[in-house]
Amino acid sequence: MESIIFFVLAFFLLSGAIMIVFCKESIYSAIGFLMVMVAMAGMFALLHHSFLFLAQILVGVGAVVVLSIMIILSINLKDENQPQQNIMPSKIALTTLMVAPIVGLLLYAVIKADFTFAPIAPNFGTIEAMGKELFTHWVLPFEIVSILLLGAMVGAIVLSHRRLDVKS
Amino acid sequence: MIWDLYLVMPLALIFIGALFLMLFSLVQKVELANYNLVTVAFLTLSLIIELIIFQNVEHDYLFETIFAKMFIVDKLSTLFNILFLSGAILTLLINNNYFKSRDYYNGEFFALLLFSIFGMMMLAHTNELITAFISIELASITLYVLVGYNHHSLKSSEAMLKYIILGSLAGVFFILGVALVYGVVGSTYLGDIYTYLAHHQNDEMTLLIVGMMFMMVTLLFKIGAAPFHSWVVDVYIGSPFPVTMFMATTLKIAIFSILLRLFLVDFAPIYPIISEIIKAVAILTLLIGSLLAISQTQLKGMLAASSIVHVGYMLIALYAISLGSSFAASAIIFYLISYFLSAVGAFGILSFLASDEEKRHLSFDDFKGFAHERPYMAAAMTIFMLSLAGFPSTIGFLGKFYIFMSAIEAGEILLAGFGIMIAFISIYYYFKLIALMYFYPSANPKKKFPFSISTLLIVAMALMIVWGGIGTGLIPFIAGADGLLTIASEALKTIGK
Amino acid sequence: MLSPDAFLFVAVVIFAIGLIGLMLRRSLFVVYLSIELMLSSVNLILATFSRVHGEMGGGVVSLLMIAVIAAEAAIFLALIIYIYRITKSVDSQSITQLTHKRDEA
Amino acid sequence: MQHLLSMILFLPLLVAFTMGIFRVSIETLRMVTFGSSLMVLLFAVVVTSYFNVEGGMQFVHNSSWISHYGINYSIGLDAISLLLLLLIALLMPLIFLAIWEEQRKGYFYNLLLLQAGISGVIMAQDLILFYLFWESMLLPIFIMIGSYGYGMRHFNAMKIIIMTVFGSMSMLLAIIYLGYTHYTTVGFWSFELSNLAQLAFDSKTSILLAGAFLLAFAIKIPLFGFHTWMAPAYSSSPTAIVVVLSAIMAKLGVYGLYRFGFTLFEIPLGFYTPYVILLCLIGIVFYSIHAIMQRDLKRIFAFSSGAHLSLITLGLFMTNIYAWSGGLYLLATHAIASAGIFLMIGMLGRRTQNIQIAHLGGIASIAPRFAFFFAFFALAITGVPGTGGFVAELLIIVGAFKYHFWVGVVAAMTMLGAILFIFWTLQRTLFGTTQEVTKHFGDLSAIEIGILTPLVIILLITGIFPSLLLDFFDASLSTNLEAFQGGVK
Amino acid sequence: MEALLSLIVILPFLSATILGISYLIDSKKNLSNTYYATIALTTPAIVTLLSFVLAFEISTMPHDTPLYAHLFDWIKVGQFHIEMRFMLDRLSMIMVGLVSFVGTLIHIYAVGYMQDDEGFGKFFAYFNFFLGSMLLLVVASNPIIMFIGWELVGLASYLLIGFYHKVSSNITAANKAFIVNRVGDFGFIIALSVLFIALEGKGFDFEAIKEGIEGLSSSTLSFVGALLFVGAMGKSAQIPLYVWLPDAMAGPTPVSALIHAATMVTAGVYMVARFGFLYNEIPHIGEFIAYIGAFSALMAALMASFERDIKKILAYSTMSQLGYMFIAVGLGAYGAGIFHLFTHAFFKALLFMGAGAVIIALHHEQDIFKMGNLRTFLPKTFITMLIATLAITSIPPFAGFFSKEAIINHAFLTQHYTLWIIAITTAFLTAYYMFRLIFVVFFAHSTKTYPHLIPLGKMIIYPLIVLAIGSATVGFLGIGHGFAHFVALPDRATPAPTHLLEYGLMAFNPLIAVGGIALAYRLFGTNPKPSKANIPIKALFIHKFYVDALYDRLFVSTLRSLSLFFDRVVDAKIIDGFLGLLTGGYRHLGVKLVSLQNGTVKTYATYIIFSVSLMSIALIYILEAQ
Repeated sequence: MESIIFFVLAFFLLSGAIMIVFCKESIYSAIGFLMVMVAMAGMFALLHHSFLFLAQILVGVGAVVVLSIMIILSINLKDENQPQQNIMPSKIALTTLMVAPIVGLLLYAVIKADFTFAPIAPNFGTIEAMGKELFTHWVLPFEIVSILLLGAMVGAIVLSHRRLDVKS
Repeated sequence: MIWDLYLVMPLALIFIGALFLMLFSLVQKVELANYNLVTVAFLTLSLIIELIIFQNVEHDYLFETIFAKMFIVDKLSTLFNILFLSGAILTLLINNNYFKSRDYYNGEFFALLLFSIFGMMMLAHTNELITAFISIELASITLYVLVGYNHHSLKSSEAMLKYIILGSLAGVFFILGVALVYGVVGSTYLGDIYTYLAHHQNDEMTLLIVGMMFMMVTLLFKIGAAPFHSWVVDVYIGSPFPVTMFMATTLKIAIFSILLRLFLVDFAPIYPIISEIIKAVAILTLLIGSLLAISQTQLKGMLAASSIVHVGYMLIALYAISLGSSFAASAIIFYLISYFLSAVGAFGILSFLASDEEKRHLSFDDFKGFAHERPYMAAAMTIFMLSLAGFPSTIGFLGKFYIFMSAIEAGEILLAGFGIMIAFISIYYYFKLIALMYFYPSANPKKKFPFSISTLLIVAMALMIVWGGIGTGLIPFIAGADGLLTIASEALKTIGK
Repeated sequence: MLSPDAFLFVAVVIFAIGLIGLMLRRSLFVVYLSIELMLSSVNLILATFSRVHGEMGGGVVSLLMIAVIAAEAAIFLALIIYIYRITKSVDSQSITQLTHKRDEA
Repeated sequence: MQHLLSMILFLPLLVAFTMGIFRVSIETLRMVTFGSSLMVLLFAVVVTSYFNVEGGMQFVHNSSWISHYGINYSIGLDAISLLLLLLIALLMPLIFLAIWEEQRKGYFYNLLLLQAGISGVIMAQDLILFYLFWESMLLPIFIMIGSYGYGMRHFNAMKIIIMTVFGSMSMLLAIIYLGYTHYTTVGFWSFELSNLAQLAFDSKTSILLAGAFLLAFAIKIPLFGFHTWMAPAYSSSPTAIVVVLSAIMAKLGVYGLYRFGFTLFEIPLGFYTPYVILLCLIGIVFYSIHAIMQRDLKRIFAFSSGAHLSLITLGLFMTNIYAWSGGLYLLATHAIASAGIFLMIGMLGRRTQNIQIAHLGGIASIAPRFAFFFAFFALAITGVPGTGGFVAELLIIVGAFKYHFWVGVVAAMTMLGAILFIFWTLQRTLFGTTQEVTKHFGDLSAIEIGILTPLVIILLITGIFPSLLLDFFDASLSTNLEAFQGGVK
Repeated sequence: MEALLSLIVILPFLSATILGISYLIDSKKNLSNTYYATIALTTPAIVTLLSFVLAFEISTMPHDTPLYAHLFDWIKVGQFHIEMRFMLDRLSMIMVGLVSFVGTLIHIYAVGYMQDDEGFGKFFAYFNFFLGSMLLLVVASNPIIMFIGWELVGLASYLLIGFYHKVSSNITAANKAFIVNRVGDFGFIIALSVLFIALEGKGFDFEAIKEGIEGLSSSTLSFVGALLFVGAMGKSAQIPLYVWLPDAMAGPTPVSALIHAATMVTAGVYMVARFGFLYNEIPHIGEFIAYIGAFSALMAALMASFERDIKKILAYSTMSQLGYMFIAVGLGAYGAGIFHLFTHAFFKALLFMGAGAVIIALHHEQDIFKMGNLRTFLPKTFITMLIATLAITSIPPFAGFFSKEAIINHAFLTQHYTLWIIAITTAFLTAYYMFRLIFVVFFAHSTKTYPHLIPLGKMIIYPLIVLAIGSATVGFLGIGHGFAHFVALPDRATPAPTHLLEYGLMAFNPLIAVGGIALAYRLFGTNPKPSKANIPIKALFIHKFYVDALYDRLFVSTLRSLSLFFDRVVDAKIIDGFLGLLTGGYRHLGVKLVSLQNGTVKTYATYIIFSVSLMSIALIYILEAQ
């Protein structure tokens, strides 16, 4: 059962990823991204990370994807504003060849490490366990992430507040 | 507890300052100079506290009960913090005129700058990989925006675009590496990793090594080592002067703080496995950097490309660490200090000139006859160039000297020879500027030396470079060549387990 | 029973697709999404390892990563809007003032 | 007494910085620099008077500089260094007199820095200190050639700096290696010459190290094959620099070989001796012939310098007492003679704005004093008896024959080499009928005669009473030679 | 006595310095010629006096105890211990006396001759300088000091030949003289060095050398002897280093008289005589010297026979007479050689001074075919020159007869018949060309008049007369080998001739000379015509055997093209080309690399990812290798 769910999710994940990269229209890419995010949430669930599943749906899908789609719609990209680019098979092959060693290395190391799942603790992945872990061990990164978000916010505001007065 | 509060003060001050500026930037009436002043005030306060901490701290975990062992305070981190803070202060003070001359600076600029500094300081303090990643992201994301701050210039925007995309790409590798390390060790604490490494065989931790390599990719990217250097020249040229200066003088140092911490202590047992890659990178960096530097037509581009070369030298020492060189780490720190001083000075003069005369593009040709127009500035610039070139009697020479010393200690005479070869080539492009300044008559009349905070600081930098190159312990309290080395080695002593 | 390798395999492939996207596409959107894709794949790896070790650390890191993804998204989206405003395009090569040839002129 | 050497070293620097900061007028600057150079000369004379001929290294001063690496501010003098120190101390006042009319302040600052750098090279006993001065003295030369020189000055300034720095960089590598070896074998850091001289290496390493040093000095000298910076640099240099280049700088290469090469690498230098001697011999012939068709006075005498320096180096490498004495003697006398000739070329250039031989001529008939001094220095360079050059060449030739017959034959060719171009040069410069540029050639002024006369007197004294000077460094030389030969055995 | 000996050398240098400094300081020409002349004349006069005093001293002492004067240690490096020490033995005494006496006369003559020249002071500074150098050469007690004098006379000769420096060809001649001399010196110094190294530790005075060479191998000695002679070739203008001598006539006539006749050119002969003890060990080198001398004598005589310039004729004749001297010293007849040197100094100086008188009287005309009938206008000059000519053509009882006859006979007696034939032929030619000169200049065109003739002063005439007396009489010193016995040089033994042979030879030589005179009279007695190069052999003589052209082609052009080759090919192409290749290549690489930085994000990203994948491959490799 889990395997079937996994394969379905993996299918969606991969096809979403491929859509992102290979679709010409930005909106299809965005839909691919949505698929990836949702499927990713499913994966979390499959891994018994219930809180992560929730956070992924809320933040990943609810905020990031929606924001992306909104922006695509708001700037109303027309075809002539899109970069005219033909994705040639030869280029795909070349790039695939380039990433192959990276993938190979990762898989080589992963297979060599030979992981197995540990038995699940009763409250694994729950909000409670997560919260406890977060606030006993991970306070510092948590704080800094908040500062990061603040900084990113300021940066985004600065960028988007710009007037367009490029001097020649 | 009080002591802990004391230790956290510098960081807290920076954060408060950032918030303060963020909020105050909404007030339209505040003059830019005042923002600058406030920022400098926060930074200086923080710097003073750091200086005091440096005298007293040995090795400490801040708020151990709350932060676990993630926040480390030792002399090394404090030293690096001192460098970032002084870099930021110098950037702001030297560019005082520049800010006034450009209308696009406002309060947020300073807020972002403080956020960036905060990220770097955090990076120096961190004892945990995820915190390190987030700190790098914090420092970088704010820096991206700073790079594109000049919205009059397409170049600035282009630089930002490139920096964001490539920086994010590189950042992904770091977190990938962290994930792999976590997969093996089950923890991201550096201490745990070290313990794990001490008790396991090499073939059990292939994934850990792979993770380390991916983390290395990001760090190499951020310091601008070849073959991840391609952004450096474009971004340096595209950024506004203060940002270029800030980047050159702080971010690189920040990355080295984590590099040293990782490879000197925590990853030390498995570092030799990938050290050959570091060697290749070092050679490539030196070669490509010098090739780029000799063919640059813009002064800023030359300085950018030459900064790649300087990274190459430090990578030599980093490589030497893996071979057990005991001087290499202090050589890196010394080199960082020397590069810091020289780069602050060189970029400082550029931005001072850029603020002074709008029409200057600061290409090489703009420096023709500079010595006859502004003899003191030219003398200072000469000193900076000499220091960057590693000419004796400047601090840059000693920096290179220690680097080569560490390479030879590691038994890598050919590598040291190669480094010296590159140093020789660098003579050409640095002396080209000196030649331009002195060899041509000046089209403009001789100008008076403008006494301002910028110029005084530039002159002070020049003096410090010379003092750092020849200074002895004769004059107390002013660290000469000897004192700086003492500081570096003291700082390194405190990071051990 | 699923093995962790399956999850890791999927994550690695997604990571690779992200890399390919970066190399292949000029559209800033796709570039942005590719990076998000890679970050997400790392997230999956972290979650998997958390499960492998049976402790929550990895999960927490994943959680923090989601926040980082959000921060990246903020900056990226602001950038896209900004670039679009300047050039009326989301092409990553729409501004090319920093090439060497340009400098020499 | 103890700080006399430091005063010689730092007085010019101090003057330069003080004058620079206070932005003094050109008149003050000129007076003060001249005064300081006289002070240095005075100090040098005092040092000489307290110098003990038998005493080896003297006036040693040693204080810690970079304690981590055992790098010391360590200075001292032996007879040979003192000789060079006296030369530079003597020449600087003359140079300052020669540029008395100069309006550009940069001249004075750079020359002061140059003097300090050269004095430092001469005195340094610590290799890092030596390297520091060795490189530092290039900078004023670079700036002066580029700023105040002639012809393709930018390119030539760059060429000299690139080529010489290439050599010194290789030397730096060797220095670092030496220091590190000292650390690993003896247990503490030191770059002190006397300490490093104790080290022992396997033959391959020591040959490489010696080669690195040799490269630096070969370029500076310059030996044949490393010489292409020489003629351009000379022809582009302003008078003051060309005097220093030929009279002092080039000699420092030989001095470096003597002081560092022979102290550190007795045996490996033996490996290079045949090659170096070959290069020297080629140089003697090559430079002399090369000079024949040069059209520019400075270039002609540049090649003449090259030939003589080859001869000096030859003398050094033959390691017998005749050749060594002769080499060092030639070092001193050629310095004086070439300083004289280049000062005169400077005076000539100031009058005619043209030092192309084709445009000169007839000077002797309207400016007999100029002609006399010019011919005197030119002849002194050819080694006419009665001038010091003859004694030196004689000793070197004798030493060369002691070394090997054929080496001696080629060394003796110096006698022919110099005359090939110098007499032709004299003919075209001084004699014949006047031309456009020499039509209104003014004879030497009193100051100019005052500049040149000391040089003439020194040359004559060294030529007629060579024992005076030879005895001065004979003791040092014999000791070193014995030590060296002992080391080789 | 020692002080006097030192003074002999020091005084001329001192006066040269005073004169030189006076001349240089006196830029406004305030000092009169009298001032210069006084200083200039006093010095050689005193020196002559001193030399006579010393000569008296010496001649009373046994011949193997020379007089020494030690001034100071010149060099003391290792075994190379050279003292500035003077030695006066009979040989050097003869030379000192000769040089100072003839020198004084020429000084006097020169005061008259140079009266109107603006470089009057300078001239005498050089002249005294020359005198000092020559005396240094002569009295040196070791070869190194001798070499110093040797070089300095070369320098003085250079300065004096180039005295009229406004004419470039004069300077060329001076350069030629110096350079050719230096070529000889090159041999000399090699010889000295080899000798020193061979004798290292035994001292380097002439006496020490004499002691030391006993132990040396014959090959070393031959080498040394041959190379010493190369030095002599240069200084004494023998084949092949004679080319400078005719050109050296560019100098003022007193210079020619002093340097290129009486003194400097004989230095070679003197040196060989000085090293007689060495050459006695290696007679084959001596024969070589003799042959070189013989051929030089013949060749010079041939060239003189076709020359038109009065001074050059005399120059060739000098070379020819020097050839005789070398025949003598080469064959070991040092006394005969020095005796000819002695007599030659008188008549050759006289000839030159007479020629100078003619030249000055005729407004610097030197072509003999533009003269004629001068005996009526310049009677004193004519008579003195005739005496000198008779002396050189060895008509008894004039000086040359005794000295030359001794040499020719010596060649015959030692059975060197080839040499003898050459010497006889040369004697015939000598008579021919010398009387050709006399006939053309003083007899021919008996109707020719000279309305603008410059009268000759006493300063010019009196020295001529003194020398004429000398030329006529000094030969008697040689009767019965008296002279040779007096100098006491280590002559090699000669077989004693039978009386018949001796008288026969004695009569034969003047007969040959008379034959030459007759031929000269027949061709030039009344209506002289310059020879034309109508047959090849004549062209060869007129063009001086094309040696100058040959040297020019062989050395000058070669060196020039070599120099250009070094400049344009070795330096510019090979060395700088190589460096340029390195630097240019590096820069080119840099430009290539910059063009890879094409500024697009996608490319940059590709670089990064590609690099990562390369690193991955490397890592896989490393991990597998473990």
